Amino acid sequence: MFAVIPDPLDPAPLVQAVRRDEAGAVALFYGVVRNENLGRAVRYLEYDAYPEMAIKKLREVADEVQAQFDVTAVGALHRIGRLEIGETSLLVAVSAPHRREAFEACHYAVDRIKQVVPIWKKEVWDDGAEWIEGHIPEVPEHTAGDPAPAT
Amino acid sequence: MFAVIPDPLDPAPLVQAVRRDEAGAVALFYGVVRNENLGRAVRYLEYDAYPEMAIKKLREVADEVQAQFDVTAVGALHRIGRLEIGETSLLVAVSAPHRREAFEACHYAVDRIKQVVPIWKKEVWDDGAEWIEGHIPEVPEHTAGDPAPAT
Amino acid sequence: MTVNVRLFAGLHDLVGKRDIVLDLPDGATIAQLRHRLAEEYPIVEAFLSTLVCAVDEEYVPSEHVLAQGDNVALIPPVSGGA
Amino acid sequence: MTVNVRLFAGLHDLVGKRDIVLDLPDGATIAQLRHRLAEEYPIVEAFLSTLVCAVDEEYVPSEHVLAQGDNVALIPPVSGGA
Repeated sequence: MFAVIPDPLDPAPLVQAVRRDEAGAVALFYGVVRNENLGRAVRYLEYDAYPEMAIKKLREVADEVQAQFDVTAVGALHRIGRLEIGETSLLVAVSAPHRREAFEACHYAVDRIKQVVPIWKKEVWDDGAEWIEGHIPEVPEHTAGDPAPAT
Repeated sequence: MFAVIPDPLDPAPLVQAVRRDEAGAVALFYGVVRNENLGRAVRYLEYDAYPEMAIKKLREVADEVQAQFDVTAVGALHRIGRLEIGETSLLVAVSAPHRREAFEACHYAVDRIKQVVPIWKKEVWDDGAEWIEGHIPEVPEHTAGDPAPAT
Repeated sequence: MTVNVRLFAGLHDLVGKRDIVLDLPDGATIAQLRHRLAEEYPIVEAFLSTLVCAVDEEYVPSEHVLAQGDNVALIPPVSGGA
Repeated sequence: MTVNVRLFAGLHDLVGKRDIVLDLPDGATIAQLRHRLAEEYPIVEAFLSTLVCAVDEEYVPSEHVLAQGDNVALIPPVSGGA
């Protein structure tokens, strides 16, 4: 289950979606809007996204996690639009036969989501606002198979 | 929030209980009954507990986690009685300002719970059943402050 | 003196009771309680090497001195979690 | 040829539109698109050094050759999660 939606995120169907009879562990991560960042009081956040590509990239992160860790399933939901303090912006669930892999893979998935998924947050303070610049996504090398650049 | 109960575990109030305005991350662990252990098909599990002491030990684990990690709150629920495949036996939630601490502290809490909390599981197979012997809890040293042993 | 002893998991199944009462000399220790237990419930003997005891919901060493009416829990290796 | 360009986050705010259309020579690359963008929307120039581009929902390098009607997304440094 992967989604990028403006509605409050519900963990129950996400956890249900990753549950497997052979999985003894599920790690679920909540990214939550907190009331300060870098010492500055935050009033609320506003998330923008390129939703189609964001969902595609969430799936790619899940595939990467499945390839690198002994896990049974991965799912992720990201909320967009205005979020108040304490609301959940991100849910990532990973099921695995054992807990170590569930924790490590879930942590890795969250790290990767923050690096490659085209979603942006604007912090709104009492006296202003700013789009936060996080990670510059890696761009694949230009390969011989691509059409030659026009000169 | 700490509890040892025979009813299905509900993660929503647990996560709500650990939520803090300064916490940007919540890691939630589900221990789930899986369909095999050490290559043997499991039909269901039966958990026994010393509930009053188990709750006390869950609280002590939470205090230990709070002392060792930069986290904002910890909560844990353990289910007892008969649990079917796919049901949740353990929920541990940890909130923290940042995700790394939430993941690491939650993982540590689960490890400790399995070492010190007086709860036992019986695996029931098609052709038998066995109480699983896990960890022998550490016993504090006999200290000078204690009454001298009778000889 | 008498102490109350609570049994769990495999011990509970074997003995068939949740609670038993043991008669011990005044000032007896956990070590003495373990001996008495093996005498009165030989079936329990095989479990003793991995068994720890708790009094007042706290793990206690063999040297711990018991008092009349103490509630002692016999704790086999724990296996909570998933 | 023309390509469609989608703007997000700060760029969306600055330009005030989600989508713009750029006129480019046939066979133009992402590098050429970036130049044209800076010419037509000088306000965007400060963002170019950290901007990457995506075509068909995939990140592409500067050498990537565009085709008529391509949908190009301008991706500032991402900051999803919490």
